[in-house]
Amino acid sequence: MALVEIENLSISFGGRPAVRGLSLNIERGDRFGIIGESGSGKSLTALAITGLLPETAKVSGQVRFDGAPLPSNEREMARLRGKHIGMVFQEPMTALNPLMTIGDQIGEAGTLADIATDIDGLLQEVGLLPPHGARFPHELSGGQRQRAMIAMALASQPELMIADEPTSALDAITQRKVLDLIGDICERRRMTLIFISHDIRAVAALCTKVAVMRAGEIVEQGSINAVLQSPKAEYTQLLLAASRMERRPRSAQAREALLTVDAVSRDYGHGGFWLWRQKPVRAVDRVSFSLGRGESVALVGPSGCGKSTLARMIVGLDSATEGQFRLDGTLYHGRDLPPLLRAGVSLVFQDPFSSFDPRMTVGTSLGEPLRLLGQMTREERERRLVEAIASVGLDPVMLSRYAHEFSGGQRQRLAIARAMVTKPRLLVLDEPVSALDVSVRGDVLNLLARLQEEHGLTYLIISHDLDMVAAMADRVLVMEAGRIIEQGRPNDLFARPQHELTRALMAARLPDVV
Amino acid sequence: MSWRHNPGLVGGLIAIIIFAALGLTSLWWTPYPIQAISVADRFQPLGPEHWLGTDHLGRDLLSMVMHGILTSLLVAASGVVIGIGVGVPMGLAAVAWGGWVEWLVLRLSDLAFAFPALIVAILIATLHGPGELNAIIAIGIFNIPVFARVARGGALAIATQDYVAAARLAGLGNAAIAARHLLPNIASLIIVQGTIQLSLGILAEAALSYVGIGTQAPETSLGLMLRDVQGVFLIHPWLSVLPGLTIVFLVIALNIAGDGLRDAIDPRLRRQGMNHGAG
Amino acid sequence: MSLKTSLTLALAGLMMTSAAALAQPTEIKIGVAFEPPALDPTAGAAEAIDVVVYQNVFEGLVRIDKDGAVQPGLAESWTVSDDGLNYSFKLHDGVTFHDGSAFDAEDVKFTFDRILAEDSVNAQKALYAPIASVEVVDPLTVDITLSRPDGLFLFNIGRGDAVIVAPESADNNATDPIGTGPFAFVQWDRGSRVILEQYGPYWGDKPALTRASFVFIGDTGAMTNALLAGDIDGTNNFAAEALPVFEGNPQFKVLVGLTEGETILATNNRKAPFDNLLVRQAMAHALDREEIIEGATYGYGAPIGTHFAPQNPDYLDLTGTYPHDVEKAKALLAEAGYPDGFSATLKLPPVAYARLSGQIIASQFAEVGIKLELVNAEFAQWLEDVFANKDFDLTIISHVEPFDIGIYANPDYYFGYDNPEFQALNETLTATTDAAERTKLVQQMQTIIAEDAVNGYLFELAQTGVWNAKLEGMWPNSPVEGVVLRDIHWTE
Amino acid sequence: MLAFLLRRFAGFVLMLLASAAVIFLLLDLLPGDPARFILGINASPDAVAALRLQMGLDAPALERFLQWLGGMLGGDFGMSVTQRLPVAQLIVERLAVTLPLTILAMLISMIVGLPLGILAARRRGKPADTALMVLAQTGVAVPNFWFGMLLTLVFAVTLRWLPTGGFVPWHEDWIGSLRSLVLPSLALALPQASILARVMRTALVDVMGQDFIRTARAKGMTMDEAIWRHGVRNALLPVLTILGLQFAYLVAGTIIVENVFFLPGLGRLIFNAVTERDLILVRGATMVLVVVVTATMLITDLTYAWVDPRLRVRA
Repeated sequence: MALVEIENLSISFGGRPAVRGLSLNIERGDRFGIIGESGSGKSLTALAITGLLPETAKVSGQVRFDGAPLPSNEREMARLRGKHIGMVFQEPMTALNPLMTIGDQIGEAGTLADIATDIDGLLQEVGLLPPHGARFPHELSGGQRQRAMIAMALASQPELMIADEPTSALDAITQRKVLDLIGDICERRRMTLIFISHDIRAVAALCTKVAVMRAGEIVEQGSINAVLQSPKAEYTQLLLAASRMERRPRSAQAREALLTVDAVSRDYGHGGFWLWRQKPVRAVDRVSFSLGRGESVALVGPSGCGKSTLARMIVGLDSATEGQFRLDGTLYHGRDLPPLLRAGVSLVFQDPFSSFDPRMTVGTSLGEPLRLLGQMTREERERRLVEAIASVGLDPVMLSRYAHEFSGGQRQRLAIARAMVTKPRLLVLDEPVSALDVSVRGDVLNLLARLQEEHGLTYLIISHDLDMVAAMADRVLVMEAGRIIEQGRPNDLFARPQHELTRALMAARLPDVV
Repeated sequence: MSWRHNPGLVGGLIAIIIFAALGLTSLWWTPYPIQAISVADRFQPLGPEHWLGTDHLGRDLLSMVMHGILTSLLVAASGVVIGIGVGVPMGLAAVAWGGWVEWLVLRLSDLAFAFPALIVAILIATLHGPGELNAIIAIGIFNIPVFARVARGGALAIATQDYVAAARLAGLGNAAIAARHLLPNIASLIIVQGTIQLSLGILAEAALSYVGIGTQAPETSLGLMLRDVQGVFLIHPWLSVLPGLTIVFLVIALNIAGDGLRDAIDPRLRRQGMNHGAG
Repeated sequence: MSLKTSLTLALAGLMMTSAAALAQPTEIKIGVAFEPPALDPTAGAAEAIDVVVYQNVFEGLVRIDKDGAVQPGLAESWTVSDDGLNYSFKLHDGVTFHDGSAFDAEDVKFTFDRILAEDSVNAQKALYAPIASVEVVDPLTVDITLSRPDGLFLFNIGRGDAVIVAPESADNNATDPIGTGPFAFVQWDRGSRVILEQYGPYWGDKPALTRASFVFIGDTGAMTNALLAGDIDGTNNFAAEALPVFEGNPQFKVLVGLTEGETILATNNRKAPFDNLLVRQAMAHALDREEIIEGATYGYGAPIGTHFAPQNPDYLDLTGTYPHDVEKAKALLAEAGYPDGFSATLKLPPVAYARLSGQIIASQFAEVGIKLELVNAEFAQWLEDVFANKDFDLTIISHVEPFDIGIYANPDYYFGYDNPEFQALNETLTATTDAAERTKLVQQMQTIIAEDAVNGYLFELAQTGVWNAKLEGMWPNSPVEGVVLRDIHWTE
Repeated sequence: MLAFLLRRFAGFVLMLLASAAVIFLLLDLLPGDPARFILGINASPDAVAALRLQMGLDAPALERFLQWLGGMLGGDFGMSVTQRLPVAQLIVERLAVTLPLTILAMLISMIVGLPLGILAARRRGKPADTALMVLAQTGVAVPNFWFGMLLTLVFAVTLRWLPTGGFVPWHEDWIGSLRSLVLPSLALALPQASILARVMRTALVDVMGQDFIRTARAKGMTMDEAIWRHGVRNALLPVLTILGLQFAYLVAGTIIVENVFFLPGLGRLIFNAVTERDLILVRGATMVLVVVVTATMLITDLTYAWVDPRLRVRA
């Protein structure tokens, strides 16, 4: 008998269906992956199993756990969850009560399931130390918090663990470690796992079975090998294709330098009165490198390594404490970048949702950087906007619309259009595709490659996605704790990583799906 | 944000419009001139001649209430205008410039918070003599730090958005960023806070006039009407009940409209927030 | 649930326990509108001081009775020389201050020397200016010599400003008043009440009351509630507007009398257009006294046509001098050169009768074309503007000093009336002691200022007391400021 | 933590200094002569001049400011010119009414407001919620002096359960003192309770939407258990800020209710002192009020840091 049986499940909100006629069996011992993009209904399905759907949801169909239909009584349902199901959520910061220690929160889970909890033991099982139990969530790192969440889920010794995007808020190295931890624990405790993710490679690495969801329906399900090796549904094929990045052939000839970074450092003083001022934190530490014209250079490193700070200084949003930059022969320190040179440097932000002012039309937003070029006639301005939006493959009529009318992929194209409107020579790309659904990432990367070719652009790509870096970059700089610790051509570097961090990054890479 | 889904906003707004219309009409027309005193006609009951009766000086109560609503709304609104006019630029400047500007704005608003509004009103009343202007200034001063904080809080959240960074990249200065990006995006917050402060202002005006340092005769306001007849409360309770209930309904209408506005605006903000952590 | 129940019980208990604290038949709680700033009547003008202490805690050589007549006080008798310049007072024997110290002639001399001293802060110092010397003849005899005859001298030394204080305690009287009266000061809960208790060794007749509290209630509504709920037993002057609450109620009695307060529309005679007699006459015709009295005092005030108390036997009814006549007023204005009227400000102190009269007068003046802008001021501000700087057009105030027609002889007084004829009459009057002669002079003076329409004469302020029906002995009129407890007692 | 405390305290002292300067400047600008006020309309100029001298009104401003500051440090607020008593004593007497009144009103508003807010949040969108929020809307909208009048009419005039006003000193009859504070604190508490109920509801509704409540439910709690064990404490954080503001507001806001119930509180003391131009008393009392308000803010901040571990480490 299957542990979880879902029969013809439909969920809708205010008449709008979110999950439609979904049926699914999860056997004991399965590691069941559910793949889908945002809004596909995969998380709602998991919530339906645990009876945690929002009150406003309308549900039909049936869910059986261990052969019995889910109890309708709230208290019984709650106790069932507590005893038999452990859950791990995406964002461990908000999923933990900020006012309670980790140990108390784990202990509470045990108490609710009437199990004497060995908190220290659980902490050790998930790779934490007993002293961590006395800490509050904000005193732990993201990875540690997610481990604490897992410990909490294990406290009731559940038969089923549901992990909902447990790693997408974590950086690459931690992500891999947490995935491995979940895999190990399920193995050891013979726990059934439902793993929900948008990352097909994470599912491939962890699961034995998989269901692919799209727009509230399952388009394909089966054993992981069967689905991945011979995908039947078109959508599955698309997902698989998008997860493989083709390496673009690049010529690697020596080029004249466009931007030189010369021993740049950035210190942050922590605010406060002069008497209580704390020792400054050095975010970027004497970094030097240069970018050749037409070159694509990637800056990789774990979060907090200083790569974003460096990018912000290069584009003129922040100033260096020491050292200087030289762009096309002109010296600057950051914010003092003169307007005309600013026009030659653009930044594409990671999050396409927050990079447009919701109160402005796309045209106004796109036209904003044009002021850097001085006075301009209306016609000239109009021409530039049309040119820019056309160059990213969008229709100029969209200029009069507002950003919220566009999808994530379209917005990122618009962001690129805004970056292109001043005809810059250097584009800084801050995680240009990581906030996008997998299926559109490839398009955006293709667009970037095309633009580079057409306009002879120089790219500085900030990323932690080694596959993307390998596909796009001529040269890779690896950063840790404010310093560049290693650099080289991607193939060389990935084949023979010298530095410990680089090796860790390589190790954390999920295997390619065949 | 359909109107049908927000009956509070609609009802509140309609009520406010009716109140405001009554008040504004009193500028051109009231059933009787409010300064026409006719002691012989005092304490008339409700009737065809005086729909809501007359007060202790024989003035027509309907006319008084109409004009009182106008005064109360004007005083409260002027206080809000002062609060927004000074507070919002302060809050925006704190965010756009940061550093010592922010420190100064925060300390100034702390200082203003430290002085209870009523005490400020009493002191101003002794400086300038009691009157509407005094009530407006006192309420305005009280509003400044409120709006400064709301503006700063809202703008802080906006300032971390990438489009603000994009604007900086486009060469916009602090003032331009505050005006083009911060202000329009906190406008809804300010409007919501404005309705709240408006209703507080009406209560404050009533309280100030009640202790005798607000509106002065021969002008009239709802608070002054309450003060004038407090001695005859037991004999002619209607004279207290009428302005009292008018205040209650006016404030409720404003609060309901404010809540409705917040509900209308909030989901959008919340959706934005959710999109943020898109997963 | 149980918490709620026990809370309710606790609250109910709290409410019940002292509901039975009924007033003893020898105790009284009197509500008064204003709290005195201090309790020394010789160093402040506030009426609230006299309300609490005059003739209760402090006594003068003579005392004013409820009809305004002079009666023996600490002086059991006195003689006056024929020229009216020498007064010899025989003092009561066996009088002690509340601190136990004895009262004698030295205290009298100290009191008057203190009033007249260079650094004196007595508000009515000018009244005692005629005193040339105070001599102690023996411990029970004092001679006072005047520099000029003063017809009002005896009345003046009976006022609160001239109560006898002791040198040992005078400096502390503001907070811890020590006098010779039938009641001794017990405590002052600031902001709340003053408590007096019968002084055992009092030299005169024992009062019926053993204990009296003056409770300060500024708000008319609150005062009404306190009376209805029995929290206070009475008040000497209650807002007329709320009197109907008590008028039909057998548990209460309403005492209607008059004060010494002539309420006038004070006019700045120095300033154009008010320096023009025609304008002042026009204003007098524009006033409708009946409506003002009805509107501002609910009919309790008495109309006056001059600056004199109607209850005084020497009063002359001059209300018909300038009867209410809008057409006449307009004609006079036109004749004065203001056919379209003019604009002026009316500065109002923070008292109900002034604020109400002001509104009504503004409405009445509007009919003849005079546009008044009402300016409400606080007391300190008003005193500064009107009295110190004489910066005003019109104002409304009640002159509560008894027999104060003499202020019209002072050209520097705030309303700036300068009439040599009147000034000469006043000289004569002060020097005259013969009653009939005085009456003639005073009536002449009344007529002059009435015809000159120096100020708008509105009404004599009423005193409307509300008391428990079982109380007797309260003064209906108020010839001097004060709530005299001496005769008040409970019946039954 | 120590650095945090020190920094907050330094800010507190700085704020008080700035406030003192503002108060002093403001009051020096007030027109109206206190000496003349005391002596009344018929006083001679001599007497007024003599009293001015006696009250020390003629010294230079800076000297008087420094003297005042120095005096306050030693607990000496000067002498009231009208009442001729130490200002400190007068203020302490009034605080004995205002502070208990404020605290009582706060307690009532918390006891009433918070549970109702929780209830409304739990029944969100249901009739109980709607009814409670309509009640809260009305409560906020009723002017408290007006409500006080109605309360007196019912409980004091008609039922005679409680006094109409006035205050019995604590040392005489503390039950009587409490009785005289019941109606005024109810009048004060109504709008505050309504505000608290609304804030509590909003805060709890926000918290209910947060991930950790879902986590708690995933652990095996019902919604009510999750709200009770995890939600309320988190929701109390924003409520705490409001409580601080309310206390500050109440301390000064009592003045109007003090008028209705003729209570000898600090607000009325200031109000009367201003009309009497007793500037020494006004500035002393205003300063105390500012100290109370600022101290409340400080305490709120510190409590916040104590309740919320996230703020504890930051310093």
